[in-house]
Amino acid sequence: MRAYFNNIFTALITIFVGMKVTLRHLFTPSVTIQYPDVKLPLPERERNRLYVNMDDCIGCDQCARACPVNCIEIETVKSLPGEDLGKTSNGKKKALWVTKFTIDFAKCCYCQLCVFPCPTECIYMTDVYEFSEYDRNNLIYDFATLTPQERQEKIENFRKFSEEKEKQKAKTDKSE
Amino acid sequence: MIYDFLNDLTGSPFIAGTITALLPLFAFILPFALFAVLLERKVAGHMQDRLGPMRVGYHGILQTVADIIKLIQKEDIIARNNDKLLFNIAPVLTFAGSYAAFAAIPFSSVFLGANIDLGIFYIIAVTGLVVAGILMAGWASNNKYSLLGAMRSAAQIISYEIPTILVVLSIVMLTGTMSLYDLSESQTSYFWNWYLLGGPEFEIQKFLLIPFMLIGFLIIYISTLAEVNRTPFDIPEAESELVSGYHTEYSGMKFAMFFLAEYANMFAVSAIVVALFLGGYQSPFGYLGNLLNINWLIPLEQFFWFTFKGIFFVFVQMWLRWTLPRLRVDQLMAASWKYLIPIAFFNLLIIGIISIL
Amino acid sequence: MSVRTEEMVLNMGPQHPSTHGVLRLELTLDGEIITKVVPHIGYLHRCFEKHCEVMSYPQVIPYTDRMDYLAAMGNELGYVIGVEKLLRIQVPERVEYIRVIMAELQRIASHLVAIGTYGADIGAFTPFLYCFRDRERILNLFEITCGARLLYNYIWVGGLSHDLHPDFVRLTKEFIKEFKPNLRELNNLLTYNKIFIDRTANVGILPLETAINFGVTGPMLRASGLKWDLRKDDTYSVYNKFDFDIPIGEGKMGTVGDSWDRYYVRVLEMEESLKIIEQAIETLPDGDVTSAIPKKIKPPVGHVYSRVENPRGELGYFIISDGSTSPFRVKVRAPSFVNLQIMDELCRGHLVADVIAILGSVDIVLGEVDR
Amino acid sequence: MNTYDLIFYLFAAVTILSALMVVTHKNIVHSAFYLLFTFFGVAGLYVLLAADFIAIVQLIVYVGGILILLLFGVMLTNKITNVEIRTGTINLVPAVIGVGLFAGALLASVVNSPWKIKNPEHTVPTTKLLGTLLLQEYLLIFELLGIVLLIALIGAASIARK
Repeated sequence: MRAYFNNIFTALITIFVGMKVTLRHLFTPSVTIQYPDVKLPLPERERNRLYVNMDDCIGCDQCARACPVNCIEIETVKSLPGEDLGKTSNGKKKALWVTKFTIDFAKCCYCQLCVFPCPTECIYMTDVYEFSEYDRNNLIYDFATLTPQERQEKIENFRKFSEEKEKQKAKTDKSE
Repeated sequence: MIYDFLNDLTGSPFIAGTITALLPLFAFILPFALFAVLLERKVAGHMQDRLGPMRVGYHGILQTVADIIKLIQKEDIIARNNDKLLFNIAPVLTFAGSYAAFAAIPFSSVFLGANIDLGIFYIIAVTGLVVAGILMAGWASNNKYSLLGAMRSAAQIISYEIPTILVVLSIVMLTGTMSLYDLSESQTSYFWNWYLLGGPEFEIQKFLLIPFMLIGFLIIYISTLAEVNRTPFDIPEAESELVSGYHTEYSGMKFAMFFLAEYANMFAVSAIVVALFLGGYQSPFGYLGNLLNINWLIPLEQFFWFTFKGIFFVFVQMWLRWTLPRLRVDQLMAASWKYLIPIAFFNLLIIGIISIL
Repeated sequence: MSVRTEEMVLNMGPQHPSTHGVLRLELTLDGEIITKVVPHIGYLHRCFEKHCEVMSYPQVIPYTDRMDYLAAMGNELGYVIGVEKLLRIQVPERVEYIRVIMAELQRIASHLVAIGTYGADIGAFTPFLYCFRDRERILNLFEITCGARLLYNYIWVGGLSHDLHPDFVRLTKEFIKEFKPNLRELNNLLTYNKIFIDRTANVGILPLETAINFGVTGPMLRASGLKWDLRKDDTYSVYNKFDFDIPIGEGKMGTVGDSWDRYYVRVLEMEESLKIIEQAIETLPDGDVTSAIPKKIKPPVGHVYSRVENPRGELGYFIISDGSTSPFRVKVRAPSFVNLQIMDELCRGHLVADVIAILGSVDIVLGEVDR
Repeated sequence: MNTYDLIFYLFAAVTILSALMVVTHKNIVHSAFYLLFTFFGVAGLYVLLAADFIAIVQLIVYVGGILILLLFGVMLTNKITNVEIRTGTINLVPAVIGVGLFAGALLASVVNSPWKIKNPEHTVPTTKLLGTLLLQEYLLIFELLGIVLLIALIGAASIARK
């Protein structure tokens, strides 16, 4: 009998205690924000969409090798002896034409492993996090600055150059 | 009564009857459902430190309108193995049950669909139709979760009808009338005349009655809460167990019908509580219309007070919903059969003894 | 008089609101009483162990994050400790302290999700959001430290990816100060609620012997009454420097080892974690967090088993090295996977509604069960 | 034919048609749900007879209680559609005689009873009257019925316990 009334009593009391808590919260200001209108400031270490500063990229392929999901694809073509590709901002000499530098953000896992090995700090994470697309192919970002014709040209140039070299080599071989 | 008024106005009992029948639906249930759904979401939001709907209209006030439009547009999915006939009737039947109850709810001394002599009894009877509709929906869905939900719901509503009726009986015994109009009229326009505070008669009984009336009020509130399947008694549609119970398979307007019925029911049971214990449509502090000598103001004030009290109790239902976990099915039955019914019986007995003193 | 009844097979999941992911439970019911539970897993299988064999050692770390995605820091810690043992490197003191702080913050965050979703399973939705509100603050702390909120890749072999943010200590102290009253409020709203107690106490009682026989670990084992916590009993990192208790189930509301105990042990563990964080922050040494990170990770041939106390139990990594840059084999002993086995044992004879209560109290993360 | 008649025929049709469906339908759950409409129609007829209390009791007891119980039973049976209720016809002649006699008696009572055609405009609440009758004139029968029901209840409970 005592347990019976005790049950009723504790049930009512705990319900009232709970109701007090929720009533208090009814009048506390909300912790959420109106997202697309209001946005929270992001911390400076925010890890979101990658960005590659191609001016500094030397095409060393280290980021692609560090990537655990293979979302970075880099193709490079050696520059010809006469060509000057300029220098990176921290003084490294560029020696490769980067004909292809794509990052597939549908695959990217935002782990930041590609950022650390970069010798010129040209690949880094930005705070852009709204980049949804209707088509998955649109998520493949191409960072290479060369136009398609230029790329073709560079590849062609290098092919010709190496053929020439090959011929030269053959010639020298023959002559010897 | 509104029927007589319309009968005089139009001269045709048929038109008057039709208008009287439709009035609660268009003047009250639909606007109330629109309002209550928004209120529910807003209350939930603010209690959880959120804001609730904010996009459609100022602070989201048109959100439910948008939802209704969405629901109307939605495809009405009927699965291949559903029992098509029953599947289509069930939501209508459920809504009809809760709609019929509104015929006897006294919104004010004028706005009262039918002054049935057995008003309160009638409301309890027609809500029985809801059970049949729910069972029908659960069975016709041909889904195990729906069937379990429907079974639980039926068992729950039937068991909680008993404490409700017992408490109603104690009031009926005290007053000798079952008409909601008479009940409301007898608790004249000051709050100390409410049955919650012992009724309108100033005698020693009034003070003796107060604690037992309070118990009766708690019991009827809890059991009506269970009858409309609200937390902590929302076992039939417990989303974490039964996905959403008997309306799992419903979509579009049929789902909206269940939803509408649920909200209409919420108000109907609050209205019962208000009419029985809290003076019905009577104002707690006297009427402005009497003070200013404007007669037509009084019914409006009464309507305001009735909806205000009703919506307050709907708010309490929501408040409870966002506070409490839900019971288990056997605990639910235990709560009714072991706690509410015996206490209601004793309460009835004691009120009986006091009333013959 | 006995009535012959027909058993019903109810399929719960893989799409069900309260299976905590994509778990499928095949329930055999007699009326509403459970006679058998068969968990079907594998819907979230992502070949973690196979992936590890082709990844280099640091590349595995982002993959470990994704196992128990609610306790990514703990996963990283276990793996990293294993690789460090293989490499035989000593990490700086500061690194160890920060790892402990992170792991304990993660434990609180993880338990908040466990408790919140448990409340939501039982039907109380509001505590769920209160828990998420507090968890959000922990995630913000992680975010300022390493830039990610859920999958951090923060703890590296030999060090950490970043040092602490300058504001971290201040913000953590603020969080601890404001979290304590919130925890009290949670207790008022949910823990001591009569309905919640009725739903969970004496439900799914796990006797200690059964728990040990099934290899159950973590809060589940402790709720059954055994003081077994790897942080104390097989101490790793710098846990032996801190003073904290190991809460165990006492059967306060029902029997030792029931669902309420499992729930309550988690609540108490959050308080203990707060204690550890407070102490660690007070005595945080200075130093460089990246100094000990090896340039090339190429452990000698050998194998190691490293285990840590994750929020869900003992997380063990068995790493075999063949001397190359990628592990030969990484076997994970996932606590959720082991704990999930007990479902059938716990659920028999209970009602359908109790399956939810029991599953919630087991607190599984399907990412870890399936890996 | 006025509105009153119209409503009467409506309810009568609902009652008879749904009763027919109860008997003939192959699916027993459907049969059970048709019974709902039968009960409902009967309640409507009671209302038209100005027997308001009986009508509502009909709803509470039959729709709210008995029908739901029936539905519970029906839904939990494992053979729901195409239930063969009919058995082979045996004793055709005695059955015809019996049914014929019963129908005759029923028809005779229908024809001979003095039906009171009551004006629906003047309905008097019957609750009070019924109450006084039950608790004064027919008190003994009322109490006896109560005891019988109680015995049935206890019996059911004790059987269920075994």
